[in-house]
Amino acid sequence: MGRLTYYPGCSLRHSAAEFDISTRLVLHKLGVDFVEVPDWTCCGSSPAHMTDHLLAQGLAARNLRQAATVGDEMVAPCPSCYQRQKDAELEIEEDPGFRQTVNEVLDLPYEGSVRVLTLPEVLLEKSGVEAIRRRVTTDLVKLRVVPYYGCLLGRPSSLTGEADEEQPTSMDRLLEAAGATVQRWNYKTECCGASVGMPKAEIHRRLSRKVLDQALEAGADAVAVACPLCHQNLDLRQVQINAAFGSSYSVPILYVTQVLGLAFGYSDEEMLLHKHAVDPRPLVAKAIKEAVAFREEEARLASEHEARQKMKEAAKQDRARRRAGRVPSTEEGGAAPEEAVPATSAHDREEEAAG
Amino acid sequence: MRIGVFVCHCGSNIAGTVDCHAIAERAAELKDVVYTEDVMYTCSEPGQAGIQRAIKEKGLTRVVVASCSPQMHEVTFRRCVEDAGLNPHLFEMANIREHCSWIHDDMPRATEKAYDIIKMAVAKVRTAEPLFPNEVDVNKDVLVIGGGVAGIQTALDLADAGLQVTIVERESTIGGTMARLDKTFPTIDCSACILTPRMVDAAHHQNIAIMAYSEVDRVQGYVGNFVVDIKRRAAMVDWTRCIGCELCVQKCPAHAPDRFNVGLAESKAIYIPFPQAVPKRAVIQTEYCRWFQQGKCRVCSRVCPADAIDYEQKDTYIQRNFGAIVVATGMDVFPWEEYYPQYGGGSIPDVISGLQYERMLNASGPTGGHVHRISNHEEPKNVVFIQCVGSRDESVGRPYCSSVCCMYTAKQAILTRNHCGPETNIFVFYIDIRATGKGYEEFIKRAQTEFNVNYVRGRVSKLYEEHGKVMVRGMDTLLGQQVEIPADLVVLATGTTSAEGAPQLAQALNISYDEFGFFKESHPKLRPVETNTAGVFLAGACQAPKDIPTSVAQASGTASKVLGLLSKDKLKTSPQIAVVDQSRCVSCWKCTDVCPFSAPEKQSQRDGSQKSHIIETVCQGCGICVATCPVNCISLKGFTTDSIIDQIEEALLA
Amino acid sequence: MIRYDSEGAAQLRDRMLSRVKADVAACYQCGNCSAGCPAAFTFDYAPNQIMRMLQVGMLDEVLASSAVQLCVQCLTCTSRCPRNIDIAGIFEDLKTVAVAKDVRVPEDAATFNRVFLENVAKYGRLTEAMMLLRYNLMSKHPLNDAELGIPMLTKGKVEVLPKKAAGADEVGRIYRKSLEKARWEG
Amino acid sequence: MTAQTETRTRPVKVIAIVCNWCSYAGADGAGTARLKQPYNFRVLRVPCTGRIDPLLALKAFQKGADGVLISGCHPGDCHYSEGNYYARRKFELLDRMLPHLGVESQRFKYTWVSASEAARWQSVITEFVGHVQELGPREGRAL
Repeated sequence: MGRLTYYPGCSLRHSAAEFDISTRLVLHKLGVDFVEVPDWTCCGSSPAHMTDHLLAQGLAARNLRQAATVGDEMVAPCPSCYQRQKDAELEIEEDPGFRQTVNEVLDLPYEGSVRVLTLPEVLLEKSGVEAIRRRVTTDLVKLRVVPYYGCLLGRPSSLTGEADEEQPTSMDRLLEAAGATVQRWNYKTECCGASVGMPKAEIHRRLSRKVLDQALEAGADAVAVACPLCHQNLDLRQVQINAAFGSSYSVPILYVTQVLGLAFGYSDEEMLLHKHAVDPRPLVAKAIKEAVAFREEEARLASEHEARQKMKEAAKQDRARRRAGRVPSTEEGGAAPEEAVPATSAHDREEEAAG
Repeated sequence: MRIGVFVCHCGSNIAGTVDCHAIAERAAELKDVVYTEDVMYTCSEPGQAGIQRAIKEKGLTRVVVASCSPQMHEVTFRRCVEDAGLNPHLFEMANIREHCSWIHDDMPRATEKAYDIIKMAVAKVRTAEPLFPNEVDVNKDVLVIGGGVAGIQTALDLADAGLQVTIVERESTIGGTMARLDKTFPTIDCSACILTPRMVDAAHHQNIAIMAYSEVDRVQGYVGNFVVDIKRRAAMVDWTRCIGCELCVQKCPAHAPDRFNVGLAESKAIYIPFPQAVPKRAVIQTEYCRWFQQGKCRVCSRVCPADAIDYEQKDTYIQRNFGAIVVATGMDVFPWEEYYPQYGGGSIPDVISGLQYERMLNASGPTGGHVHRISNHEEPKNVVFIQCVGSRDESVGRPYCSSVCCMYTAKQAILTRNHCGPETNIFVFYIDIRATGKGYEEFIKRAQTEFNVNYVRGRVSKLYEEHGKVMVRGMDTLLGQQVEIPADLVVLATGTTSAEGAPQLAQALNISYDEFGFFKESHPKLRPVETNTAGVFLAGACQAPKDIPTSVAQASGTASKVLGLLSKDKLKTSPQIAVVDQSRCVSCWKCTDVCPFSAPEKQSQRDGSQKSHIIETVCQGCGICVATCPVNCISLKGFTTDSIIDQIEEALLA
Repeated sequence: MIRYDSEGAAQLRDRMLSRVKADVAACYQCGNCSAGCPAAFTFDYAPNQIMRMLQVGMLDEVLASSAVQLCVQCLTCTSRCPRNIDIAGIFEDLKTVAVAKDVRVPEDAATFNRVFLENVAKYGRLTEAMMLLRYNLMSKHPLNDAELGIPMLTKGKVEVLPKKAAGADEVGRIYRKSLEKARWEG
Repeated sequence: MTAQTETRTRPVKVIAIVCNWCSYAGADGAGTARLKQPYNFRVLRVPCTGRIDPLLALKAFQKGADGVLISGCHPGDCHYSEGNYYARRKFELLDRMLPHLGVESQRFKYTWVSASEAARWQSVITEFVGHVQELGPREGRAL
């Protein structure tokens, strides 16, 4: 027991396969051991919990039960799946009576206590910022991203382990550890329209557009997400947004695990970048190229600076030597406070003298 | 022994759930009880007269009144029986209101419980002994902690009445929050014009000593005889020499955030908060000073014409005696940045607190009274005020109303109109407008009509930057519509919170405070300026958020209470104190170890041995020594072990 | 003009207290929930108005409103409520009430939920393509996501032939048992 | 109903010994706010929890109490500076000793309720009386 189980969920099997693959590769690279939940089924999000409470908890509890056969923790990268299963976990843990009610609709009862975790939680807890930093091989300093948490990665903070609902930081820390340049922005936790986007397209178009707009305003080249639904609304539906508003957004939307994977040296193909509607490959290639040039320039400046410092040091020693030859040492005590008087005061005095 | 029991109906407060008549009749069966009666209102004049009549006519030697909490009327009834010739400690109260009728619905069960409570009181009064108070001399000097407008007012009132007053102020100048305000509502008169003369009066008054940059460190003693240790913080400037010429401030090369201007401007490491400071003395903020941080500079020392700079200065402690203490430590502004990330948490430059805006409006403030955006210094076109930031908000742990924000926002909105002219749009997001003071509602109306301030009913959910503006996403609940305003400047009506360190001060003074750090008055209606510790009084916003008129009114009320206390030359001490049976004392001195007041002393006996003796005027009657004495030779008058056991027995008797 | 239904209001309040641990009586109508709601622009009633309607017992009107159905469950309202009321939780519960009571909810949302859940009940896992197709056919605007379908197909994001997952039969049973229970108890 | 089941189900008797400054005032506040509480407890007022000899609690059990609650000021808030600290030391010892005397330790509780915590008083007393009621009346008072 004690193993971490992995619940991909329906979206990661197909429409968000790149999230699935990149997550598995990144966890593997970081040495985080995991096993897929055997015979997992859909968590029911979101129609189930808006239809019937018991249905929702029953669907989630089945997966918890399946996970309990091989482990005692479960990571669900998709925040919707996470939220459903976490909610069931908590209600079943807190209320033995409810566990019984749920077990009545299951074929086999769930008697375990599996702890459900978010993907950022797993990456930060089981691996950590330092471990990530150590494995970075590709410099992404010129990839300017904004972390987009959406609704469910930050809220409610009691569930997700974020210190603040309005300013979650887990993705920021992961992206910074991967070496990307993280821009500060205002839309970390604003909604993209979620699955209501399907029945009411107007909502997601307007909300997702605003997210893209704010990302660009913040100076980002790409948006990093950790939610298949957010990805679908922002990436796949970017054409719809452009069609509806006559805009011409072309903002690559990357999964946070893809950014980590790229930093770890995985190729575009391995990270399935070609699966995105807005092709991020040109941007990634450009960022990597710029980073190389930037580091070269940085090294050049540093060596120049060092050379200048050396020259200064040499000149100073030279002066000191010459002075030691000429000036008696007693006067040095009087000179020291002079040096301490700041430039402004010295300047004032000069002016007075001039006047 | 002849005990009389009086059961109070308290109108329907008790009689609504307790059958007062029945228990009065039943109480007559209790041992030693010779007279019972149920009365509509025992505390009323006829009620008290009835008790006195019964004492005389029925020859009562002890009295029990079953009514409300002793904290409400114990004093009243003790005086009543005393006037009828009984010792006031041969009286006991049975609390059948707060502890019975008000917390129950079922009459038979509540009645049964009330009867038990009466039985316990009868058992207690049966073992009671007459007690007689001692008298102690009273020190007539008063300590006022906090030199804001409330502290100044109390100090002036007391000093005018002839008492010696010491104001201890934590900052380097008195003046408090009011000194930072630009104008005051609802008159829009200049805050400094009202306050600074009072500050100067306090400074020049022959009966007032101001100890600025000082803190109360420890309080010992009791009413009439407090012993207070005061810490004088090291200012690194010898204030006996400093003349407040500000030359050091001008020449100091090290910059520091200007606390007086709430970070809107920079000040220097050597600091005088504002030109009218009282006392006007410089302080080195060592965390910013080059000499203290880097070991270089000493510019202030060189330029000071009075040779006042003293880098070696240390905190000093002095001890003073006082007869009464007035706490007037005021309030702080709610630290909104920590609690409202949805408003940018302090990262959006054009979102400022109400107090910052106050400084911006002020002609001698950092912008010279010019209203402009922090980000680009342009005059704002859209100014948005958001009320209830840190008030009425349980999600940030502040469920209470800060009581001043509605009015100061209206004032600031009016001043914005004056400063920026008719072109500027002014919006105020509010939930409710609380304008209960004299002339306040009229003031709000003027803001809405005369000054064309657009009041929007609703709260703001989020502030964020977009295209150089601060986007305000709010709700107009009256229209049922979401609204978005591209604002240039957003002013948060930041609420009030208790002053930093308030709980620590309360603990030093042994006074109660609520979960938010506001000090608790003795009774919300009847004893609003007293505390539960005799001789310690409250004035101003340290008790609850208050505006200036209310603070000043309360401060004068407090002064009158202090004068009442100190008009006597001697004070009677409570006779409910501990007493040692020296014949059984084994001289282990455990009592001297545990007593918080050093009341037990070693008293030499004729045989040369030493036994414990409790100094009557020092003992506060807590009884810690009683429970600690290994041979049970100490007893607490009024709360003897026998009387407690008797009560337990009565309560448990079927 | 309306008449207040005090009894209905009390029942509603109790329901929300026991099911969601949220007290609708605590709402003081500041409007913060509405101000921050990303979907409110499509609602017939703003969230704070729904809260008010609950306070006075207007359950039928609430259930018939588009607001309850169009709530995206982003939890912004809950997270910022100054009285710590779980407004999103209330909305979620109201959705289930609407389903249980068979109240006519906007066709789009009802269809979407039904198609989704039936798909899951059949295959155990959601087969997105089948679901989208059926949904768009049933909601009578088959071209709604046409622009979407093409990139999905070309990007290899769709499973063309759905397969039944190993636990599918149990999921079908969970679906039927829960709804049956709800129907009996509702 | 037999006599025996009657004893087992009769309401328990709880003695609450509280300090004058904090918990008594807190209970007063609960009354003023009309916060409903159980019937079967009786309040005894002393100046300070520091005055309460643990033997008084034992005495209460001996005299037939089914539960004893002691409540004073919060740590640091004692009207007499440190009475509640002395009380805490004594009652922690008593707490450990009670089971050896045949009294379940759940029948005794030492807590703090400040003068402003009316609601806390209500929940403390309601929960405590509830727990004692769950245990039922004490039978065969060995103590």
